[in-house]
Amino acid sequence: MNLYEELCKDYRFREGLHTCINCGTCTAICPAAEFYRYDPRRIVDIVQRKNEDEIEALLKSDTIWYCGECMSCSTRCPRTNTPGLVIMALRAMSIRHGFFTASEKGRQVYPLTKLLTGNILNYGYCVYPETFKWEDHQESGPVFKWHLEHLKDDFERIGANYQGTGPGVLRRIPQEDRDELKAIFDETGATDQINLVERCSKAKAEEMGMTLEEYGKYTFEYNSGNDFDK
Amino acid sequence: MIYQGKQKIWADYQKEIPDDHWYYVRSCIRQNFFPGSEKMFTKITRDDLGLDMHENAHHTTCGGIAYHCDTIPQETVMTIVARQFALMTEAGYENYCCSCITSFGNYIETLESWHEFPELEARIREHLWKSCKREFNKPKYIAHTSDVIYKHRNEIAEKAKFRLVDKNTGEPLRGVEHIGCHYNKMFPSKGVGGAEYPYVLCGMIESWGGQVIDYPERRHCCGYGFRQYHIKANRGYSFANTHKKFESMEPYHPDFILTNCPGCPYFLDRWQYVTAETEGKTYGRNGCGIPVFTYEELASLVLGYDPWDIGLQMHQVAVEPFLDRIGIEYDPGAKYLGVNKKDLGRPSLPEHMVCF
Amino acid sequence: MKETVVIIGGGIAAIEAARQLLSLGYSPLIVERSNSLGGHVAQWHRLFPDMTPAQDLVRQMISSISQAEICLGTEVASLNRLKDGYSVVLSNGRNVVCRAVLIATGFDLFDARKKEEYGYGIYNQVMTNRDLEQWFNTGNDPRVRNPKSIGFVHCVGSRDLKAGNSQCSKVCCVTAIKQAIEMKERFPAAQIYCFYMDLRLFGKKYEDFYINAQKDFDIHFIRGRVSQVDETIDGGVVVKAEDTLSGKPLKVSLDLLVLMSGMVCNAGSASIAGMIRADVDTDGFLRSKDNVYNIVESNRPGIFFAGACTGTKTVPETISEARSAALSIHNYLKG
Amino acid sequence: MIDFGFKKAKSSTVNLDEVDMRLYYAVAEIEPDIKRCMECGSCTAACTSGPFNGMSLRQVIHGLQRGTDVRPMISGCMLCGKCSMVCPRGINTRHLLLTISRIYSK
Repeated sequence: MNLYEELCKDYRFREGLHTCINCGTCTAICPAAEFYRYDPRRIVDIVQRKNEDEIEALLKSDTIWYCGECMSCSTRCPRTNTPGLVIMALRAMSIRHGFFTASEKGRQVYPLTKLLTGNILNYGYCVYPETFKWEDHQESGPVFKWHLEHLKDDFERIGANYQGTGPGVLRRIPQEDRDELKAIFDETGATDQINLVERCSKAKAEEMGMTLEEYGKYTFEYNSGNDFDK
Repeated sequence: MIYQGKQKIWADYQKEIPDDHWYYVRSCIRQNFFPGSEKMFTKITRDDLGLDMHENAHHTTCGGIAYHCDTIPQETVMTIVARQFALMTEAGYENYCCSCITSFGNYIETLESWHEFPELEARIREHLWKSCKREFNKPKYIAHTSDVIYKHRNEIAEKAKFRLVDKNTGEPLRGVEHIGCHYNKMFPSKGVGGAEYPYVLCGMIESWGGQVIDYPERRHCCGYGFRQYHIKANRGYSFANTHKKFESMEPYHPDFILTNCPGCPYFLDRWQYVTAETEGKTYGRNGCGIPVFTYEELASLVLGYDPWDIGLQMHQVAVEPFLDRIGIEYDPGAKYLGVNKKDLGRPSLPEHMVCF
Repeated sequence: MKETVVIIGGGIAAIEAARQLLSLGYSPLIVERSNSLGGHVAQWHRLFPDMTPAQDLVRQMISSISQAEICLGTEVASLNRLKDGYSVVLSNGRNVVCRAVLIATGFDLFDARKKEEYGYGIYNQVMTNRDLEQWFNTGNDPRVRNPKSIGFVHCVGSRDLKAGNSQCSKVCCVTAIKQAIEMKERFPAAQIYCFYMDLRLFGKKYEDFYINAQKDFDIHFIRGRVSQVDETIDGGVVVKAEDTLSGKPLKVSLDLLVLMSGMVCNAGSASIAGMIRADVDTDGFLRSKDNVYNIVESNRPGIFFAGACTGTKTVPETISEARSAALSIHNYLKG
Repeated sequence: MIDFGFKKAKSSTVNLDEVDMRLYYAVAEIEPDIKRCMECGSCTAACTSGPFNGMSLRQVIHGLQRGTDVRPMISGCMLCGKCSMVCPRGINTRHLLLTISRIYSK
């Protein structure tokens, strides 16, 4: 099976791309097209040309990682395509083939996976106070620094059920429910994907002369400045 | 701007919203950054509106953020969604109501994909059975929590102690609304008012006495972008998008911003702070920012709840000038106190943006 | 006594067919819903490629059918198949029996309000191609106030699956260029932009129009379909498209925006078709017996088509088709 | 000023309100045929140097219309004149390029 055929198996791709007429309504209002060197119309056009070498180059490039998945493109396309869904299918394939470590933006999959799947499996949330570190999030402002320093008291003041039992804001999600999430991860390929991302990233880290931990921090923070037209 | 033209579109996109008996699920981001909003949603719907708003302690994240950061496969997120539906089914509910816009989009996308590809639904049912031994019925109806507040906006207006009016001049306060992209951009007919001129928040502002103002970049994304924010190296994208919106709304001098998405109020609030601290620029009056509210916060304020009970102290942009204009009373000294007036210290003040 | 042929519709297709049927010895009866003849063309100002005044053409055409019977302000209440012809009941109560009926119900201009993102009917400075032609005719439209910058949006409601119309409306490209030139003549200082996907300039001298627009009128063509229009604080609009030839998002502030609304099948055509169970084609227009060889005939005996009820047409195409339909009717009746 | 560890991204949007087209009009004054360009790309397709150094006359003309600096691209032209043979609008492209260079050098 070649790359294009594999792409066609992804439901998001089947919903996301019927036929493109290169009109540019997607790019015109795409937040990423304005602030990155990025043009969703071109990506869709490359894919619909079905050239394997071009698709592989795309999967190894920074380009596919610029989209913010806001799906604004979906509203406007006169051919009912959603370039954002095409991007999601391309990203999934880039990960499956281990191509993501070939680009600066693709390598960020590692810290993202560690953070988000870690939060889901450990806490049952995608975002959780314990892993929202002030030093990584200075933009959250002094008020949030203060909040993070007084989590229990502050949540109690506002009426959250932080780490409590029963329902409510930021309750502790029971172990049995987190076990079910883990079972879902195992059943549906998420666990395999996590392992794959770790394996590929480890190999890349070694190649770059870093430990996996250093690599995680580096990919989280490093910006070469190549995102933009100069 | 021809107001009647918008009214026609609003009339075209009136979605049916059930009266009662909701199964409620929470939002990861809102619980972290706007815990007061979720608390107030259940309180207002149950105590003020008398609705049956059921919450099950066993529900989890829908996985939407991890999915849109491309860290879990589509079948994984769909199976998590299926598990949420199973909990709803077990609790005997059919009307599903979620606090998060990413979730809302995720649920709608899942149901639409299952409709389009029934074999996918069959596979997800199998995954759920194998992993959790659960089965589910699909919800009859999926609403976002802002839909529920929208439906009851006039009832809230009747019970309101305050209106969105300047107490000194009697003029309505000017609000801009910001809709989360996944509320209506993927499936315009699923949102009140459609994708181009959404009415879900406009309706609340109008009903509570304020004036809605439009500005050129109203429809533009706040710039969350999932991986574009969670990765520090990419945050320049997120910042730039919000900044673009503020530059566009600045000449209209809005008094407040109303949002219905989990991330947007955080970004619209915090990127104002970053703009102030990196460029020395503020967009509100007297060196303050423009306060950004969730619809629950605004509903709570007009209903007369204490600003610190609903968690407005967690905003970086100061809300006090807004409260003063309406005439909402508050104790400035109590802002950062804990339960039983416990002293928790206070946040340091930003250098450039005026905060209290 | 001359044989009656009922013509449904009163636009240029109907008028020309009536003229030909008169000369072939028939007694055409025109049934027109509105209170005047000439349809869309009568509301236009000038016609490409020679800038012919539309109203002169329509007047001249109408004067040629003084012998025809014309029922204005009249609709077809029912149309029933008889053994050897049709019974046509008109809204004025009259019942006409004839062997041949010509459907010349034309098109509707796409309702530009449906493209919500363009803000027609919401933003003050957005108008349609028809509004602009009317301004050319009457000089009366508050939106046209010495504009310094004007934009023309091609493909509004055409080639758009979301709007329910996949077809190209054919005439909008050249109409946009014609209108852009006419505006430049009136407002020489204005900067004028056309936003297009493809320029479909297939007709006689259309390409010359395009070259003139570029060279002599300095009209700028931007290859990118307009994605969104917003109203600015000064009451103008800002238009967003992709500058696809550089691959970057593009925006421009304009004092006036003209939407080139396309053609869609007339709602009346569909209802007439329903009365005789004539087919509607996949593009939403009425289905001809054959889209290559036999456009003017339907799948029902004695029912004929002329003009835009079967698809988007230019004025000359419509006129030739009307002649062709008259000849087909003649051959059928003589049969 | 605080360093947050990232910088606000710059907009790449072409804003026609701010585009400086003086150079384009200066060229058009001497070579009015530039206005006839319909950006079909025949010139670029036929270009001898394009495949090696990215030269594209179509992009040069487009760049002039968008107010960007096209000097780096023009320097890739070898003046072979193949483009003038293929232009369907009959533009004397070789002459046009020389004019653009001349105006730049002024």
